[in-house]
Amino acid sequence: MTAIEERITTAGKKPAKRRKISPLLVIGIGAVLVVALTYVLPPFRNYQFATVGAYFCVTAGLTVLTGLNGQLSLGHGALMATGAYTLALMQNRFNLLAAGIVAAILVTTAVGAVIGLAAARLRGPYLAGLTLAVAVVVPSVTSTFDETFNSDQGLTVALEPPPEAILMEQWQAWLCWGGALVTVLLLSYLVRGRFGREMRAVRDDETAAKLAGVSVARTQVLAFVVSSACAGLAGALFAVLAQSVSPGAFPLTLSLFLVMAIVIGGLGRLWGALIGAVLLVALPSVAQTIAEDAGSQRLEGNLALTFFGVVLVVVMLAAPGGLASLRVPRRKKGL
Amino acid sequence: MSGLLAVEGLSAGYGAVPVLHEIDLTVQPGEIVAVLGANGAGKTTLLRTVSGLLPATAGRVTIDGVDLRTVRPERMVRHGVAHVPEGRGVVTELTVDENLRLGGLWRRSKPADRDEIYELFPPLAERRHQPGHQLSGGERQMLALGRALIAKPRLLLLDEPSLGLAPKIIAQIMGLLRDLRDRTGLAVLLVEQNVRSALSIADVGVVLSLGRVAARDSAATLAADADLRHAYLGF
Amino acid sequence: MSTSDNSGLSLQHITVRFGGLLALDDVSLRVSPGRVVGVIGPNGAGKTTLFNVVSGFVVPQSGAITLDGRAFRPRPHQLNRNGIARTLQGVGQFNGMTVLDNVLVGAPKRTGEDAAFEVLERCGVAEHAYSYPALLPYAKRKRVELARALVARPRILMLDEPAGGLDTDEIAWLAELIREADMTVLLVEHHMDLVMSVCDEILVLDFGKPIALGTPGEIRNDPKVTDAYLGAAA
Amino acid sequence: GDSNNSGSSANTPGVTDTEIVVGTHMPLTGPAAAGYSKIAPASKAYFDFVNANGGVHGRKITYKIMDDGYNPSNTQQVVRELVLQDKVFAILNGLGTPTHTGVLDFLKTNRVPDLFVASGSRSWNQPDKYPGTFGFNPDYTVEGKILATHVKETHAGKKVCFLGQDDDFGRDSLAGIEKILGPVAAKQSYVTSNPNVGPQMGALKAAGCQVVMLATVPGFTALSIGTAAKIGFKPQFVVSNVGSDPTTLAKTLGAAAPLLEGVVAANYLPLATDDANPWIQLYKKVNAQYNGNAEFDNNIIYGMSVAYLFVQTLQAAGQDLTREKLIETVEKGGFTGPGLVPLRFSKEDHSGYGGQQLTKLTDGKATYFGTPYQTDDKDGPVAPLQAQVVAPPANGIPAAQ
Amino acid sequence: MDRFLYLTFDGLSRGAVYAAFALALVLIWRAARIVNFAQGAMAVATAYVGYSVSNAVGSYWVGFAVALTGGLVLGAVVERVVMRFVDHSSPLNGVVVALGLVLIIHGVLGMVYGNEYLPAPAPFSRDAFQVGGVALLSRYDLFVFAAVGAVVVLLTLLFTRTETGLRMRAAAFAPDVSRLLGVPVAGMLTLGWALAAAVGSLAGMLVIPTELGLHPNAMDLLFISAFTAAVLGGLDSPVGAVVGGLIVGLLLTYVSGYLGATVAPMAVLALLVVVLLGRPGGLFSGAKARTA
Ligand SMILES: Nc1ncnc2c1ncn2[C@@H]1O[C@H](COP(=O)(O)OP(=O)(O)OP(=O)(O)O)[C@@H](O)[C@H]1O
Ligand SMILES: Nc1ncnc2c1ncn2[C@@H]1O[C@H](COP(=O)(O)OP(=O)(O)OP(=O)(O)O)[C@@H](O)[C@H]1O
Ligand SMILES: [Mg+2]
Ligand SMILES: [Mg+2]
Repeated sequence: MTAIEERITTAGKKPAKRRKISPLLVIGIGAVLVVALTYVLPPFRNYQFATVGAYFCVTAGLTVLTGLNGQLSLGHGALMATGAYTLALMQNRFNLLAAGIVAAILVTTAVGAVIGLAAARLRGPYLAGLTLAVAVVVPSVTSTFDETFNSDQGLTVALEPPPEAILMEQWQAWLCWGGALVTVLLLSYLVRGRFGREMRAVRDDETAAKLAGVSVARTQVLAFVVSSACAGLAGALFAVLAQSVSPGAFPLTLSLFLVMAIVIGGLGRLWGALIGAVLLVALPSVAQTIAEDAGSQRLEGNLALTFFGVVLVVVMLAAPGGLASLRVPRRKKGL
Repeated sequence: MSGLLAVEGLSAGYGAVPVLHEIDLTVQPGEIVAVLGANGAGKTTLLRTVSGLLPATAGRVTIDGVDLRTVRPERMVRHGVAHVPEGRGVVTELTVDENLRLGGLWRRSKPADRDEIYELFPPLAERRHQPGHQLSGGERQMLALGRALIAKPRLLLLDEPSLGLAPKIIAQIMGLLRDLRDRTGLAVLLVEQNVRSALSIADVGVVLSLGRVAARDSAATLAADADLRHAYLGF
Repeated sequence: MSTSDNSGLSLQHITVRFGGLLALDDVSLRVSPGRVVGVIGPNGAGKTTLFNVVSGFVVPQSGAITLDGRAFRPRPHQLNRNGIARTLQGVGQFNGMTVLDNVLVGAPKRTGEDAAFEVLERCGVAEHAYSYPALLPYAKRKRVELARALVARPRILMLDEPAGGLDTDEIAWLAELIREADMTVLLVEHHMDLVMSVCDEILVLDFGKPIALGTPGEIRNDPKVTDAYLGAAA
Repeated sequence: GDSNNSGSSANTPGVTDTEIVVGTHMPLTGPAAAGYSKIAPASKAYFDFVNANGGVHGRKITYKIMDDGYNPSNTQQVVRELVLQDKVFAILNGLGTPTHTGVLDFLKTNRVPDLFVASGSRSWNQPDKYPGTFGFNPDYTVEGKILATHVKETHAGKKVCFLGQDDDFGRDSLAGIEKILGPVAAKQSYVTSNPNVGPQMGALKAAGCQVVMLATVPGFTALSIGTAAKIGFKPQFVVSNVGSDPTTLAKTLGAAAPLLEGVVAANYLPLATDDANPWIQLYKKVNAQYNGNAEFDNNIIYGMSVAYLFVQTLQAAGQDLTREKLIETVEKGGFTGPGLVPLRFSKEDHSGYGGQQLTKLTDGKATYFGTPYQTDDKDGPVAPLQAQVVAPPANGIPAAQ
Repeated sequence: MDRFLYLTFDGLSRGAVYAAFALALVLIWRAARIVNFAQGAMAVATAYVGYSVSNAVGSYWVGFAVALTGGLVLGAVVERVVMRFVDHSSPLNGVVVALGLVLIIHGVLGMVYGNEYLPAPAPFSRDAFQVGGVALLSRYDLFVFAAVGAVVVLLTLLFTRTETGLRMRAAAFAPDVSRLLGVPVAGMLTLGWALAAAVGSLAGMLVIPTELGLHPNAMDLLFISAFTAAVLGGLDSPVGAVVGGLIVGLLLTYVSGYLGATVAPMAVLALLVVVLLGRPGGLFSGAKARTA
């Protein structure tokens, strides 16, 4: 053994097994924190907090797809729209929120499976191109079938108001974070187990993965399906949050922002997905506040955009592994 | 110390991990120096540092007296250095022909130069217009070698050229190196696991162990020194 | 050794063409259980392609494969399940995962970490379990690769140039492993010492055609083999 | 006011003794911002003008403009921020049908007055469902009926066709047109995500259309007229108010601006080029003093007219300002101002202006012709009105009542 | 039949500008293995500069030249100042930085020029020649075809015939190896970005007069269509970009013309699915890589 090797690994023959923190514990603590927070936050902050929860569902799913399985999707906004419309239609018909959410997840999962089947054959920019086409098809679908989806104007979502003692925004925060925590719990078990390993194997080397007994296509479709389910849930939660759905709320930029969020947060990590979700809500609002002080009509919105852009570029240059990165040591590709 | 290539007190490593410690080495024109050593001894690191892909942490490398620290890797060919990296480094998306053209670009080589290489490695000739990724392991190795030769270097840095090659081809390549050395004064810094073949053509052998020079002698002496062979070369 | 029963792997009249190139030309081979069979030949002779056929990456234009007497239509990701494990020429590793996870990917369902550690130990890399393959020296990486193949408990192990780039000690270790391994081994290798010392039987390909099949001794003295592959030096 | 009374202004959100905070959502960035981004600053400028002259009942109006980029989910965020965080008294002139539709329920739940929504959708006029929401623009169906009446009278017997945006704007507009003209000879639609109307204009040309009625946003009006010219198709264009601002059109068409000659459109507010109009003189003055002398166009007139109406409402609501009071005041109606047609506010009707007058573009300038018309979005008649010109108050600020 | 002819020519002239922009995407893909999501915003920025100069000088062509030169400069600057420092170990980092650049460019343009549509004159008449009452192509369309044709030919020559083209591709595929072979990798990257941005600017100058006018977001929709076109054709192939562009242009026009404008995006999606399922690397993809 060379001196180098000695330095790389801890001395001793068989390293002690790594203890892993139980996700259940983390989620439990998270749940307590969430509930506590919703009591101290003022209503608008609670609403923003709820929005973070809803975003967290989709970023968590997307980071599994993109970070662990290496598939880039620019179409998750469309999947969210699927969930949102399903919830709206269910809700307006049966007015049963739980059933609506379940239906949203199921329908989006089915749609995701179809896209995933196609996506499993595609790599890199070709996958990006296909999913981008999915993202821009939403308004087209809602206009073409406008009796159902009511075109650009969309649908309003009938909602029973929460019991008197609870504020609407607080209740929304519970709902969204309930969804987010369950999602994350399930995902973290999934990611730790065999499926998680198979996804990463496929990402790192498809040929070697196949030889190790991993069905690449199956893994890719499954990963897409899982992350679609998450997007469907997020979409349903957004419909509840907004009490309305319309194609304009799920534009291509949403899909792009989701990707940005997980990359900036730290690709492939659920913590990164959380950071990303927070940024999705906080950054525009901070940018707007900063820009408001500018006081000129030409500057206002534009300054916010510029600020937003600068933050993205700077973070990406300063923390290429994303904000959650405790960089996985990786040998630079060399000769 | 002088020579075509002179390595003086060279240290290098990856990040905080040092790999090479104060290596001294010279290669004269028309000389083949074999660098031997166990897996992980630092042979590849030595070549990478010499060609500037990896910055040295101490010491210097000169070629014809020019300090290579001042030479960017992409200017290295102009100083007559060609490096066949470990793992071949064939640009797999380009065709065989394009890979060869790439090798000769700096000196505006003619198609005739490529034909010479095709003559040397007939399997390549048949695959001229195939992308690199279709080649077999050995064919890629031939391509990497051919691409280095087409640059007409004065100093050839070879990292395990025998890897994945059939014995017959290895013999042929070793013969070719010897021939080029004799005919054109080519100098070679040859990293090899195939110790016997390497020592059979080398003038000088250098044994690396844990990133240090453990032994240095004429190839013939090394090949004959049983103790040394057992200690460092395992046969 | 009896070869009358039809257990083991058998290739019959395999032909593979890539465009105008005849990569395998009517190759037949029978690998009986427990035997170590070497496949050698000049570069580009079709050795890796033969492996690709058995592992399902390349579909032959004609020919048939049988496994234990039954027709076998190989699919890469089902190879493990059929009791066959294969390593790649060079290394193909999952650089974003720890060595332990690398090995666990290849393990059959419900393999515990302990079993994976056992294999890592057998391959001498247990101490690197929580390191990343890309950080290891080349030789160790090859061992990790072997561990990933062995953890599947294959009946047939296919090794494509396992000795490439290894030093003498490493090769000696490898030879030991192959000899001790209680399984059928198919070995493609250019390192003649290794091939000659571990193989029971050797198939020689040249331009996709089998030109010789025999024991190491027979192969070494076959002028056709010397001419096509070994050269005068050997 | 009496601080013990729950109906007093003392605990009305957004209202203090010295200030009234109102908010709006507008696209300030993105493709939809063109033109529209000028409206809210113009309103704000008018408020600043009023504030500089003592405000309304001693209160200054603070106008919070939030950029939603015409994205409904941003609208959700910013409107909640305005209501829950900034505690605005009312939402004023929120722009866009899809964007504003999404916040109707939220505003209703929180009992926030939702005044003078900037779009011609009929959704704002649902007093039973959304008691706090009021429109401003004449709705698209009303407009369609009026434009169609003009076509029926002046282009009788000609082939009339339609090109509209593929949403409620286009659909409502077409509904109005067909109420008067019956089925049009050919109809086409476009989507904003595909800036090419070649196929549509080609179809209209092939159908032999002599009059083409457009329910288009400004960019697509210009694009349609330009594309028609390109293929040698020269029908009479009759354009919705939404897409007919001559300044914007001329700018977009650039050198091809002469194509606009003769285009018929409709409006209900004074025109930017009508320098003799006292309202225009007032607005220009305010624009110069409080709006950085921004380029004066119909968007600025629109923004200031909204602000004028809002100030009028506040004045009428009186010193003791509450949300209920404000809504009551609007429903009481009776506002007169720059508009050429009356506002129709009542308990049963929350739509805004109920009619329009036709304009024609000549020499790059739009001018009114004929009389204003009034109608409803049902099958009511399209009735000419006596033009009711009201001069602005001398100081430019509506008086307290 | 007249309708079909009319739609065909309309679709071809749309497709030509998609092709022009798709070429820019192909160029940057070949030179840097990145899909530059900022390409549209960069093009629009240079178009603004071009039109400002045109207006100031009074000559369209001076502005045109300035825009293309501006593209070269902007591309080089973006590569030297930003992209070079991006960690490319994950391809998404570059994508995110590009998206950040889009926001910055949109914001800055909005601040400088406002979010209004500004007129963008065309250098040639846009009135179509009529044949038997059917409007076919205008002078301007011919100019577009000629420009796109010239770019394809030049790019194809660059990549297949010149040493620089070979260097650019090698540098993109294998930077370390290329460096050892004497390829100035950094320079090649800069060159690739500069050329791609210039081609993007050209596409911008060509398309903006035919759409709504000059606006910070003017190229957003074009980017989507052009990206689709490039993917359809195969990102590695200039010819593929042109074929892809024309196909997308024709499809959009036929569908809008015969089925209605709303259906068009669904048709594009359907086409992509069909083509990519058959050829996952686009119509003009090379041989599938051997992996084992
Ligand atoms: N990129 C890298 N990052 C970190 N450590 C490295 C890197 N490359 C090599 N090393 C370490 O440096 C030491 C020397 O490696 P090097 O590749 O130079 O050895 P070598 O003599 O060429 O071995 P081999 O015969 O296996 O090719 C090894 O311990 C190796 O693990
Ligand atoms: N996918 C492919 N497409 C085209 N040609 C191929 C393909 N795979 C292999 N070949 C060709 O088939 C021949 C046999 O290749 P193979 O990899 O089997 O050789 P090999 O015997 O393993 O050689 P080596 O010892 O050099 O690894 C080679 O000439 C190679 O170029
Ligand atoms: Mg080495
Ligand atoms: Mg091989």
